[in-house]
Order: sequence, then C-alpha cells, then structure tokens
Amino acid sequence: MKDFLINLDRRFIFIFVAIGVILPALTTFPLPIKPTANVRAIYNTIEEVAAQNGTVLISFDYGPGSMPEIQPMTLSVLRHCFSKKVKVVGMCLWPQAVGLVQQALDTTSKEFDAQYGTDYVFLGYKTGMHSLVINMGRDFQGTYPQDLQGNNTADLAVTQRIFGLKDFDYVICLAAGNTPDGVWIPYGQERYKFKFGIGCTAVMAPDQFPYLQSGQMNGLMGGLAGAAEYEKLINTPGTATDGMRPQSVVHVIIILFILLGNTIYFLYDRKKGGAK
Amino acid sequence: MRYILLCLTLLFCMCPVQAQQPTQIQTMDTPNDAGGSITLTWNRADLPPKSVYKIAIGESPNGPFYLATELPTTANLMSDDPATFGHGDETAQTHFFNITEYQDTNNTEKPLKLETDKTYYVQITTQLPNGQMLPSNISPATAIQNLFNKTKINNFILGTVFSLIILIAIYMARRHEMYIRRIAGLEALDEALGRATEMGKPVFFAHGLHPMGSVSTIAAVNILSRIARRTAEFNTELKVANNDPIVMAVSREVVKESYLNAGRPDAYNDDMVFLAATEQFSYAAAVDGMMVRERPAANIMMGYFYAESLLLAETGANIGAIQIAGTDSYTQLPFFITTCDYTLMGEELYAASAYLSREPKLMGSLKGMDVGKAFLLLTLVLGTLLATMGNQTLAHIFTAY
Amino acid sequence: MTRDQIFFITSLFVFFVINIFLLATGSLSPDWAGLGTFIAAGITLSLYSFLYKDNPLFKFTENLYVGVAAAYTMNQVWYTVLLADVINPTFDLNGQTGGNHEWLLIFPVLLGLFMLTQLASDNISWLSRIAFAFVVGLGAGLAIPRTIAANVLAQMQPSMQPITADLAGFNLVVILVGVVTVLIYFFYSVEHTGAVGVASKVGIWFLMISFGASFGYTIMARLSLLIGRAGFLLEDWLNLQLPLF
Amino acid sequence: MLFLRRTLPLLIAFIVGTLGILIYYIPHTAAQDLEQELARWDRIIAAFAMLLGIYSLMSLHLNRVKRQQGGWGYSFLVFLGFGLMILFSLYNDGLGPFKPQVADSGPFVWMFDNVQVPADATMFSILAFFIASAAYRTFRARTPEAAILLVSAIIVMLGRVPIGVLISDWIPWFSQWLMAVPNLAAKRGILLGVSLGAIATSLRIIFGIERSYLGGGE
Repeated sequence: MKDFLINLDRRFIFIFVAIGVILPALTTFPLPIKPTANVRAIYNTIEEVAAQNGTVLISFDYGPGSMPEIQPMTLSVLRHCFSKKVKVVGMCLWPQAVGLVQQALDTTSKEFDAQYGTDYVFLGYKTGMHSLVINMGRDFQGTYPQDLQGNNTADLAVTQRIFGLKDFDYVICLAAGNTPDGVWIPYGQERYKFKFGIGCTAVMAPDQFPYLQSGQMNGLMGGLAGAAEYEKLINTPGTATDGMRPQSVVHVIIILFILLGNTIYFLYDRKKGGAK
Repeated sequence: MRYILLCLTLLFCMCPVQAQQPTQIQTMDTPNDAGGSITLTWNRADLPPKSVYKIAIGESPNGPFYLATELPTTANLMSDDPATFGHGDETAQTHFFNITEYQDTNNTEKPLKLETDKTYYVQITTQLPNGQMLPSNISPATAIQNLFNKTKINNFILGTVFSLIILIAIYMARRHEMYIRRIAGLEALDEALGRATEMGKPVFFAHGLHPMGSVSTIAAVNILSRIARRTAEFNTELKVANNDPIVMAVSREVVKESYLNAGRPDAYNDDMVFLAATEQFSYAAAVDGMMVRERPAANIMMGYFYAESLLLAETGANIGAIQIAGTDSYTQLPFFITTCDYTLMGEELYAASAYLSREPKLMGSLKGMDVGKAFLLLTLVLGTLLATMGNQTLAHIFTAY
Repeated sequence: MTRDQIFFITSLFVFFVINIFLLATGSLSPDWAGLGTFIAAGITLSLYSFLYKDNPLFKFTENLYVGVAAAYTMNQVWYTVLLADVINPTFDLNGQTGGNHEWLLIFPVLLGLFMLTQLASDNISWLSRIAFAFVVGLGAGLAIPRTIAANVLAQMQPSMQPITADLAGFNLVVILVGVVTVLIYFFYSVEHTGAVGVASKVGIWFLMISFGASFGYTIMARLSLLIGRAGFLLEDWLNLQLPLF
Repeated sequence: MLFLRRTLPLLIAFIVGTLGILIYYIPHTAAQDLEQELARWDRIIAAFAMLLGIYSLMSLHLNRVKRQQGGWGYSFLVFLGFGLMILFSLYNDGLGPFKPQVADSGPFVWMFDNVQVPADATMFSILAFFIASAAYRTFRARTPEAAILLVSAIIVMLGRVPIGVLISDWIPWFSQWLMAVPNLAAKRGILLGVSLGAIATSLRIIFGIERSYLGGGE
C-alpha cells in the first residue's frame, strides 16, 4: 500500500480531477456566494455613474486562454451598464480579445436593447500598449478616428464629447496579464486620476492589493469567485455562479492531495532522502 | 483675570460681522499647465448660508463682463488641491477657482475658451441671499504656458538623485572591486553539480521562454557559463535544452568558451546545446521525456518561465533530481519553491548573474539599487513615526501628485 | 499494433459514434455552427490527449493552432493599425480624413521596415538596431518618471500613515514590518548575519505568505479554466441540459 | 560605417530616452505634442514588431522543414493553419482587405470561434491536471518556508470558495486579511525593489551601457 501511494501514476490523479469537475457540474446544490467589499466597490461605482448617466471605458485585455474567468465578468459588467443606461466604450490591448468581446456585446446588447453608437461603441484592438494609453489620454478622437466598424467617433453619440481619458467617469480593465498595473496605472491613471477598477484572472489578483490600498484602484474582481460575486450583485447567475460548485469541490480535492502528499512525505519519503 | 479677557475678545468677534465683499483677491496664471487657465484666490468669509460667489471675466477693464461661474460659499477651498497649494494651515481659509472658459452672452452656442498670452480682467461678487451684490475690484491676469510642472518636483528630484547614484556606482564598479554578499543559491548550485559528478549522471539546464534581449535570459546565460565550467572540470555530462534558436546560438558560444577556459576543449560538442522544441507545451513535453529517459542527477532552471515551469519541475522532482531554479517571474516562483531544493527569487537571479560575471554595469546597478532600497526603507520607518506623532510633512513629500 | 495505437483508434471511433448520435438526435445542428462545435470538441479532446502521452494528434492540433493564432494577430495588426492608422490617413483611402494626406507617417513606417530587416542578411540587418534603439530607448525614457510616480511614490505614501491603536493601526504596523524586511531580504551589500539576518528571515516569511497566496490563486485560476472547458464539452457539445439531477 | 552600426543607435536611444523623461515634467503644449508624436510613431513601429514576431515564427518553421529537424512534418500544419486564416482574413466576409474588418460574421470569425478559442482555452486548462498531480506528488513542505507557503495557500483557497464560508465564518475573514496585509506588504516590498531595478535597467539603456537589446552581434 505504501509504495502504491508514493509513486501513484499521474494519470490516476488526472481521472480523479476530471470526475471532481464533471460530477458537481451535473448536479446543483446551493452554495452561499457573499460579495466582498472589493467587488461591491465596482458595482457601487457603476451605480454612481448611472446616476449621472455617464460613460464608462472598458479595456478588454485577455485571450481565450482566460475566457472562463474573464468572460463572465465582461458579460456581467456589460449587463449592469446596459440595464442602467450607462454608456460603454470598449477597447482591447490584447489582439485575441476582439472576437470574445464582439460576442459578449452582441448577446448583452440584444438582452437590453442597447443601440450601437448611442449606448455603446467598440473600438477593437490597437498596438502600442503604453503609447496607446498616452495617445488616447490626451487626444482620444485623434487616436481612434474610427471605431472597429469604420464609423467616425466624432459622429457617434457615445464618443462625441470624449476628448481624453479624463472625460470618462469610470475606467474598468478586465485583464489576464499585467496591463492594469503595467500600463493603465503608470501611463493613464497616474496623470488623469480617473476612477479605475479591474477584473483579473486569479493568477494576477494577489499582485493588485498594493494598488487597492493606495487608492490607485478602487475595486477588484479576482478570478471566477470575483465573477460569481458580481453575477450575484446584478442577480443574473451565469457560468461563474455555476462554476463555483465544481470549483469548491476541486479546491477541497487539491487541498486533500497536498495534505495527503505531505503526510506520506513526512512518514515515508523523507527517510529515502529524496531531497535534503 | 487674563482668562476672562480672553473670553471677552472671543465673544466680541463671534457676533455677526457686517458682510463685506471678498477680500485678499489675487489673480494669476494657473501654474503647472499648458496655459488657457487663470486662477483666482480670495479669503473665506463668514457669510449667511445660501449666499453665492459670482465670478465674471472680461477682455477689457471697463468692457462687458461675462459670467464664468457661480460658486457656493463652501466650495473650492485651497486645501482641496494640496498638489498646487501645499498643506499650509492657511489653505483651509482661502478659496480658489480656475477659470478656463466663459459664456459670451451674444453667441451662446458654445462657451469661449480662454486664450493663452492674452490679458483678461476678473471680478468676483458676493451675492447675499437677499440679492444684495458686493463686487470686488477688478484685477488683470494672463494665462501662460508653463515650462515646469512644480507638482512633480519630488518626482524629479528623486529620479535625478537615484539616477546619479546608479551611474556613479557603475562608474566606480569599473574602477575597483565591489563587495556582494555570498548568494546562497550559488552554493546550492555547486553542491548539486558535485552530487551529479558523484552519481555520474548528466546535468540538465533550461533557460525559460524569454528571447535573448531579456534581462532574465542574459542572467540565465551568465549562470550557464559557470555551470559549464564546473561540468568541464568535473567531466560531467551537460545538456542544455533550448526553445529559441538565437538563445541556443549564444549558449553554444558561452559553453564552448567555458570548456576552453577549463582546459577541456575536447570535451565540448555542439550536441550538448540543442533545440528541444519551439512551442511552450511541446518544449516541456520534450524535456520531460528526456528527463525520464536519462534520469539527470541535477535539473537547473534559470530565466523567465511561464506555465511550463510546473511541468518541468514536477517531472524533475519525480525522478529524484536535485533541482535549483531561479526566476524573476513572480507567478511561477511559488511552483519552484514547492518543487525545487533551492530557488533564487526575483532579483536574486540578477544578483547571481552579477556575482558570477562581475560585470561593472550589473555590479554598479546592484549597489546603486541597494542605496535606493536603504533610502526608501529608512524613509518609510521615519515617515510612519513622524506621522504617528502628527507630523505629516515626510508623507506629503512622498506623495505622487 | 502497440497498445497506444489501439487506444488511439478506439477513442477516435468512440468520438465519431458520439457525434453521429448527437447529429441524429438533433442536438448537433447540420450547419456551419454544428460543424464548428464538432471541430471545437475534436480540438479540445485531441489536446487533452497530451495528458495520456505527448502524441501525434496533440502535435497536429497544437501546430495548427499556432498557425491560426499567428494569422489572427496579423489580421488585427493589419486592419486596426496598418490600414486604419497608416494607409487610410496617408492615402485618404476611406475618404474620412478630409482630403489631407499625412505624408509624415513615412518615418515610423520606415523605422518599422528597418525592424523587419533583423531577420534579413547581415549586411542590412544592422538597420534593425536603429528601430530597436528608438522603441527601447523611448520605452525606457517614458518608463522612468512614471515608475517613480506610480510604483514608488504612490506606494510609499500609503505606508507612511499615522499608527492608530486599533486593528487598522495593527495592520499598518504589520505592513510596515513586511515591506521593510522584504526590502532587507533583497539587499546585497550586507551579509545576512546578525540583525540583518533576523530581518531577512522575517522578510522570507512575508514572502512565503504572499507566494502562498499567489500559489492558491493560481491553482484556482487553472481549475476555473478546466471547469470552463468541461462546461463547453457537457453543455455546448453534448447538449446536456444541466443540472441533470 | 561604424558610426551607423554602433554609435547612431546608441545616440538615438539617448536622445529619445532623455526626451521621454524630460517631457513628463514639462506641461508646455510643444513638449506634449512631441510626446504624442513619439508615442504615435512607437505604436506604428510596434505593429511592425508584431509582424517581425510572426515572420520569425514562420521562418523558424521554414528552416525546420528545410533542415528536416525533428518533427518537421508538423510545421506544414502551421503553414496550413496560417494560410487558411490569412485567406479568410483577406476575404473579410466579402468586403476585401481595404475595408474595416467584419468582426461578427464570416469564415474568419468562424475559424477564431471554433479553432483558436477551444485550442487556447484547452491548452491552459491542461495545467489544472498537472497542478493536481503535483499537489499530490511534488508540493512538499521540504523547508519551513515551503511549509508557510502551503499553509497560506490552503487558507486562501478555502477562503475564496463558498465551502470556506460553510466551514466557519473566520476562514473568509482570515483569508481576506492574509491577502490585504501580509501579502500586500510582501508585494509592495517586491514592487519597490522591482521598480528600482526597472529604473536602473532603463538608465543603462538610455546611457548606452546596456546594449544587448540591440542584438545582432557587435
């Protein structure tokens, strides 16, 4: 039994994880999702923007590789904005985000009957990262003369009176990489002091806390849990809420694996002197 | 006795003073901007609630005046904008307003923007709730383009001082030897190479996925050259798996040179440094396959790794190899720490590279950064102590306005 | 026929049987969308075959994906930058630049073409160094003052707040100790012995807690990705109406 | 000729770098307009840099086929995928390459939705399996530091998922405290260190001390 446990074949564990993911997805059991303060801050800020029917800039910086975590955030934030008549300007710092955002805009705009040009505008992707933010910070319509479909941004109702980043009431960055702390804060928020909230993959979430405490960011949605909390706030459960069940179960499985692995290590393996 | 006198005087100035027009009016160009804006400051006065300040602006002293704005008497205190007006006590007692445009009554479709380098005349009137108007005298002002943003003075000084420290440190590093503390990771590296020689099994090396120009890959190649020297001396087999042709070419040069310096040119052949695969996962799978087949005694991973770090480290741990890793990719560090015997964390990778190569630019930078870290560290402690005792000046100096 | 080949063929056969069944029961529509879901499921399962062993099917799909992804990026670069920001403004192709032609754009385009010479033969590849010098030099210059503002000053000020005698004050003290000891750990001019040794030891504990947090969050992230793909396979491909029970 | 190869690039880096620094402190419109133009040039060159990345990927596979290095057969698939996608991109759902891109219909979008998205998403999700197997087989508390790391990871994982709440209300609170205090402190310490490092590297580039980014030998 001892040897079987120590050099358990990797593929046996793979099957175990697959079951841990599929079974909970097939069933449903209630799990309490309590929105934390950082997620609520984004929700409240959008409510404030809605009160003065302002405009929000959303920067989509992710790819299909992080879709399961970020796409639910995109859908929830868009649904929240469209339901409260908040005008949305979308742009991408990652090329692969264009296709995913286009899908999200098509589905959510139909749900809330949001009109292109008067309720939302999509600018697509441009290269340049920090240079793009410097350019659009000071001369928005010069940097984006046309949107993704070729309409002049000077003619569209949403972007007519937007001349720079300070004209946006709220800037949200939904990111899989370090565009929030590597591009948006040093090259945009630092100069124009706009309110800045982010949704990011769980991998990037721990790195954002210094910026939250310093006030450079005013809200954070971290990973699938963050998306599920936002879905709870706008009470339209989606893939994130459904995903929390398997997520919870698999977390427990991983924790048990770590504990089991280490107990075996301390009982048997260490004497074998695998490492010091 | 003195105490009563004090109460009397206090009592006296509490009684409602007869409201008068705004006092201490100053108009000037708005600082730290590209022109097109005039700043008006005036003393805060005790006025009955719902009274209003009206600011008017005109192009000639007695010409038509147009309304720029209407302000409640509680708004726009200087203390709201410490970046421009600082943190003095008086800022809570003075109002300010930046005039950038005004409404020309005859053509009313768009407000007129203030022009730069043109003199305007500004007047501020206190309008009491009963409609009584108390206008101030008129004072001229001209908006000009500023050449230096004074709110960034702390940024400018900190940047200049730190840059000088770095450049001087690099200059000194070229002149004479500099001390760096011993890097524990490098000792672990030598121990691992020693173990590999005893067991007569190969040593594996991987660079991560960054291209040759990246600081992390340069550090990885510096460390590789030391490993190659050791494997040459100990006559141990070295295998360097690459995923980038340029990095492979540079690594071949470095390994060949190390074997030459160790006096073992014959022991070197090009096959030791090879292209395993180009794509992230195929690269990890290829290297894992080789590790399982050849069971190296030591697996060394230096450079900027992405998600493939776990695939390499897990296989290495399972075949019982001693693993030394070093990466400045903070998302992958946890995986190395829990799977490897020793991990060089973040900047330690650069320190190891400097320690080995003794290059002036690396040594100088390291020493200069040490001075910078010491300065920041002391400022934080001092700043917190002063702030706790109520003195916020240090905290105000270190604020990003 | 090795064990692997048998396993490979049976799994391929099972995959087709399932799809025919889905097509028959109408949950896989016989149009472009249905074909798309079929191919997407095929790609997902062939990439998961890597878990069994690195095999030809995995390499086939991975390399196909690399080609498609490269072309997708090229498409975005062409339509949103080269066409929209270079060709249209220069040649007024879409007639939306009010007739004026921005000939000045020839300089960045030239520098861009210089950059492409890096892969050309040696006698002209030095041109790429001019382009790299411009991009890397400008990037370095723009970065310094903003790094000081956003990553040094803005991070110093919140750690210099007055310590109050409550939980918030306690947190501020812990944060101060953490920042100071981590900075000491990454200190190279002084040997890690004595007081500095103790401080760097405390620094490592803070580092380990923060790496533990990143480690936990990264595990959560990877699991969410797996849950997302399982959701695709179960709901979009197999068309199961969840929850079943 | 040596001036063009070595000195000119370093001169450009110095001029453009110092301008990049100084303009930050100068509000004057002349300086701000120059920064805008430099940033605009940088964006256009960045587009060519991405083409360079794609071009080098393709030439890498081309060389692999020419020299028939291991697995060269698979390189044809890279060309197949690339060629097909480029064709659909030029077709642009009927509008051709000189009209704005059609992002919501057409074969290009179909290929993105049904080939690139599933492949990219699956590729990253494979790691979940490896993490699970490593969790059992390799994540060991070999050293006290690794022990702290694993304990902190377990607390954070429990705190971020509803099951943590079910176990006890303290777990989510403590997990949030771990993130907002010790984790913040360490990340801020690292951030300050990394920022000083980034400034030092940028200085070396501007003053021509660091030249490796130029590449291509001497």
